[in-house]
Amino acid sequence: MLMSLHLAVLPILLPMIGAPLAALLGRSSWAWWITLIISIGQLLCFVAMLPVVLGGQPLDYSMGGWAIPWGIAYRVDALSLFMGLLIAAIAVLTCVYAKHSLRTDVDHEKLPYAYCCMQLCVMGLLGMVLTADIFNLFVFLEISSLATYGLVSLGKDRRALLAAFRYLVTGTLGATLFLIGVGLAYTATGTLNLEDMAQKFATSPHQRTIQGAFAFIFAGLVLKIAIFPLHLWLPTVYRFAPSAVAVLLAATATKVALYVLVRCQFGLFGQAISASHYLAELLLVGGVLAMLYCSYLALKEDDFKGLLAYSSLAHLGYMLGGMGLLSAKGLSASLMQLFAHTLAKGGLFMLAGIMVLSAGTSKISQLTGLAGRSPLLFLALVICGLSLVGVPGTVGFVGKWQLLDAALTQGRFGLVLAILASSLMALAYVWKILETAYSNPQSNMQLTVKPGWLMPLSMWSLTLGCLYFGFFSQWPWQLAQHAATVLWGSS
Amino acid sequence: MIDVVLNIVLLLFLLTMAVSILFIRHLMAMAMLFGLYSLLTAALFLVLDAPDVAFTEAAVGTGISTVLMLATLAITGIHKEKRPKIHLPALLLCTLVGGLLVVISLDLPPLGDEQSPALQGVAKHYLEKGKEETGVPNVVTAVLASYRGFDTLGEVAVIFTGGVCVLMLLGHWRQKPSVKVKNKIRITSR
Amino acid sequence: MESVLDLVLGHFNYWAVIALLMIGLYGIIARQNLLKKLACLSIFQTGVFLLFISWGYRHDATVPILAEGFSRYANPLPQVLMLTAIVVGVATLAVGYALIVRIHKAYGSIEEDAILEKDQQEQE
Amino acid sequence: MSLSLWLGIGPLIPLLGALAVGFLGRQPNLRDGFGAFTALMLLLWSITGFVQFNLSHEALLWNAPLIFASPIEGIPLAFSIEPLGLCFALLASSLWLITHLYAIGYMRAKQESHQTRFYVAFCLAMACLMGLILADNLLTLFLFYELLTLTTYPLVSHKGDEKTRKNARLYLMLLMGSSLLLLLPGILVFWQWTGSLNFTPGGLLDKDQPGVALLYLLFVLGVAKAAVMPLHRWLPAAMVAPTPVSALLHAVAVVKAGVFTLLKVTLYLFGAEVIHAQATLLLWLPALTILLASFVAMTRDNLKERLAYSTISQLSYIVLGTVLANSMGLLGGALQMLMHGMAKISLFFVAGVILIASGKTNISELTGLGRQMPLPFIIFTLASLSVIGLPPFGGLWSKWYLALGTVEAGQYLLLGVLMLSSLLNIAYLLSVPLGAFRPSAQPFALKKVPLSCQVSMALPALACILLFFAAEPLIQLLRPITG
Repeated sequence: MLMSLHLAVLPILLPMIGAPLAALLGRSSWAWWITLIISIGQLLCFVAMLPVVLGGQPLDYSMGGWAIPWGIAYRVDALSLFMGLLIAAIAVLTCVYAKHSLRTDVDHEKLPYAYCCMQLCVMGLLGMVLTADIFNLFVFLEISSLATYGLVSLGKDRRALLAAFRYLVTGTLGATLFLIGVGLAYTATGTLNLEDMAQKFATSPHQRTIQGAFAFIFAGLVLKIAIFPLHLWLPTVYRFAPSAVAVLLAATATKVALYVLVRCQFGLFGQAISASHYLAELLLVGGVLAMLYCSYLALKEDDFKGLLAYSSLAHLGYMLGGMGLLSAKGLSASLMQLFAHTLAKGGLFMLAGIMVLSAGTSKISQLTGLAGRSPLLFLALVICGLSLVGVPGTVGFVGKWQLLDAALTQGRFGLVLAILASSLMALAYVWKILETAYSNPQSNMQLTVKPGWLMPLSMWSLTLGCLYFGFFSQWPWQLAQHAATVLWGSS
Repeated sequence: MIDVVLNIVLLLFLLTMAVSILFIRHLMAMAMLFGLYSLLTAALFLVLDAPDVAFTEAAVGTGISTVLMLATLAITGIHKEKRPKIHLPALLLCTLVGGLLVVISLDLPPLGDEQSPALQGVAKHYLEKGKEETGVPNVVTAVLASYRGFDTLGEVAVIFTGGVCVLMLLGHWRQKPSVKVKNKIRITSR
Repeated sequence: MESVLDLVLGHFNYWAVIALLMIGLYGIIARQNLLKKLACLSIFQTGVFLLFISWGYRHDATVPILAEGFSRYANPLPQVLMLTAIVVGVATLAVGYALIVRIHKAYGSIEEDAILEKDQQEQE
Repeated sequence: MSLSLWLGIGPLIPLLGALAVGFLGRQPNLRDGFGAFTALMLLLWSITGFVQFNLSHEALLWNAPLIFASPIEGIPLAFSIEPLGLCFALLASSLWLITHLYAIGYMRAKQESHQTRFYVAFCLAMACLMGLILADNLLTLFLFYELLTLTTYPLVSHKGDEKTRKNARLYLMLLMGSSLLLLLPGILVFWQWTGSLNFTPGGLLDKDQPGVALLYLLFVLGVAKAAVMPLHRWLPAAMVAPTPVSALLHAVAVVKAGVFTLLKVTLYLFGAEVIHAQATLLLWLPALTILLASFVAMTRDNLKERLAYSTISQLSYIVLGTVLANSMGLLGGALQMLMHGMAKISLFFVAGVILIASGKTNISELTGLGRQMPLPFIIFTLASLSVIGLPPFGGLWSKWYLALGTVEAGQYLLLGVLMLSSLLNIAYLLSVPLGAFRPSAQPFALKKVPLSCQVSMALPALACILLFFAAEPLIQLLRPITG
């Protein structure tokens, strides 16, 4: 009973114990076990909250027993549960993956600290998802960001350092812009609790301030999400970070920033932004540009991880497009797309890590003959790649279908065309990899290092997830719909 | 009235400092100016009735931050910046964002305004009930430690994270020859 | 005339802070020296702190420590928030400095364009 | 056997076959033997279906689809069977057995590499084809349509050299690109209009629904497997594949999957009447394709490429019949699916045998070869006559009903197109054996042709004659659905 009361904060409190333990015990194997146990614990928390939240009642928790809005409150509704489940599951898989992956990327003595940072990063992300207090959200944003700066800098290549530095500057700039927005919103309402704020927006005399608040929160988050054209920091970060870290970032970090944007735009400012139709157009145009231009960049890229990074940017465009439709259907399609992309991109980044480890290169042009040497790896590449394109039978198709359906329902033919064109380019760049891997080896590519069994295990769980949810998608789709109606009900 | 004058004077100083920091090319001098800048900020906080923030800024901003910057300079040993060029897009962006902010600021309640919603909201409760509910006369402390204690826990987590990151980056790790790394990979492949 | 003066006096804080913010922003984007970038980032952050504290200011009031004989206090909440934000900012700066030290070790320079040039050369 | 069991087994047979073939890769004899066994089982499966469900085809089992997944709310993935699919399944499975026998001889005689991969991909392609045939709704069909493209890619790019890879890329990009860019939005729009994608006799659309022709155009072009110009380029490109692949997949399975899709969409989603009333203008697309492809075929010297263009032309007959959408036209189209498949596979087999024996691929180099090895060219002649549509070959019936269809619709110009095309057929097909039987100066150095190739080459050509006399039961089977 006591446990069930504290379920909402447990995912945050667990790593607060686990992270220092992992760092202090000083043995990498212990640190790994701690991290694994903590992340499984977090996942179980979310699973345990599932029936309560799906029952229709959000789970509220007041820190220190102070009533809303005096204290900090936590709130788990369908949307936060959706994100939380996804992040916690990815965290478990990344942790499993990291055991071998990090060991080859990072010096032995630094490993406990790396695991500690991984826990902190996930803690920050979950905190952002669970909290109902906008300043608290900023604090957790900074925790996860700081941890990622450290993790990215662990990359083997020295270019990782500059990538981490640029990420730090951009990230901090984004967070500070967000903070300005928080301040403006506070001056207009006098409160920090999200729900309280949303109510006070309606009656506040300072409407221009509120619009300004949204503008700054939006700008800060756009930097964090890396929406085109503010995406420049992202590709190098994904390329040079240690493989396990790249997985974590690609699958969760930008998505959580997107979640915050969704939460703020629809949950918080929904009523206050009278000019929201301009905003919708902005999101749509931004999304379309991101889809087309970043897909084009991905086509030109020869580095596997770099290509995946650009493809991530293009897929963010899909999600933005869905948000820009300003409807429950569009939003749930966006969330479904987010789910699909997390599975596929997570799997692909894991695969990239295995490839870098065993083939010693991430250049696509040097992958010739992969299919012959390692047919299973190739099969996973095919499945995740096709999910990225949106071929039926994969979860990517489900996401794309819902998005297209929503866009067509609202007569947004431009968006439909852009999605289709971008899928075509996705097919081209995915096929560029597949074809190279499939063709007969000209150079003698050597797979000297075996990746062990933990790395393939986690990669395959995501890959099979792509397939499974491609055939049976009720579960995530219903949750996504539920989440979307939560926000649309409140605005 | 003296508040207002002091306030304006300090702000003008602050602006001068910021401009000098931007344009001075000697990095050591920049670090010094940076320390002064922080100190001025702390003074400004004091003028604006925020002693707790002023203390923290003086200790953390002026103290630790400047020391860290000097230490970085000492390690890198680079004391002179290359001649910078004028960055036109950045200038344009700054004008744009700045203009936007000025427009927004006109809608803001003026400094010290009694009617500002910020004073009516949660803050009112803290001032009126804070002592009664927490027993601490310093409302800032009361809010920090009690009402928003969880933020403070998060703050501790931030410091911890920063510490771990710095340790990872700068700790005296044994430098390993690349051969050993290969050995390690072999062990894992078994 | 009176009202213009009021407007200027009432908003001068905001405008000065906005100028600070823009100086910081310009430096972050335009300066190639990494240390300079961080310093400008710090200016930017400090600007935001000032903004918050200004929002909490109240005429003819005193510091928010409850005492006999005073009834008007400054808004404590922005101060609390900024206490947290200052610490967060310094933690970020510390990580940034550590990164600069490492970058200097790896490249021998802390000018961004010089570093990128070295990477280019290495690739060729 | 219960229906759902039968439905489930269909795609499973080749799927399990693929697994087994993959595992037996190190023992070529066992592997090939097992492949043949799989093909035989599939043939038995389709015959069972024919016998069991042919008798009760009025109710035609629409009520009992086998649902196996539900990716999207309201559209499950499900299998069911109807007469058209039954005919196609029978055709494909019987030809698979023959092709497999042919392939064993061909691949060994040419000493091709990666044979296991080849057979595995072949089995997988057949499994996808079975899934496509049994699809109960458009989404299921779309799924297997895409999978069929993917599984045939390794077969097309089998040789692995630069030219092959380039062609295979074109193959994939055109097929998948068109389906993602045209077919998918078509499906979506249909879904928006009707809220259902289930194949239903009589179709789902209202008769006066506006914009039908435009949507139908998306389908005609989007199903690029039907190779209607201008999206036909993939078919000649796919001819870089080994001959058995060109024969079964690119003369029968893949291309017929395309027209099969169109037929099903027309019959069961749009409704023949709606198409008949609204899409008359679209008739010129296949009509032009028929003529243009025939002209191009005449200019091609490479035998397989000429056959490919001939296929493009002949496929458009089926599309023509489909778009005509009157009972005669539809019947003609459905029959053409079978008749052309039988004849064309024979032609490709002959091309393969010529390649094995003499190493020649160009028609101009074949002069005199017919005197040294008459059998292949005799078979080529027989099959050509069936394609042209002369008695006593099965091809006559399809042409006959198509012609009736144009007359019924009052499109006499189209009738002229059909006649002209038949003349062109004669020119570009019969010129091959005619040239080969002319005397030549130098004798050819011939290699031995495996017996399995010779037999399997002859069988479909003989079947064409059989079909001329036994077309009646087929027509009876197809009548109820074509109206």
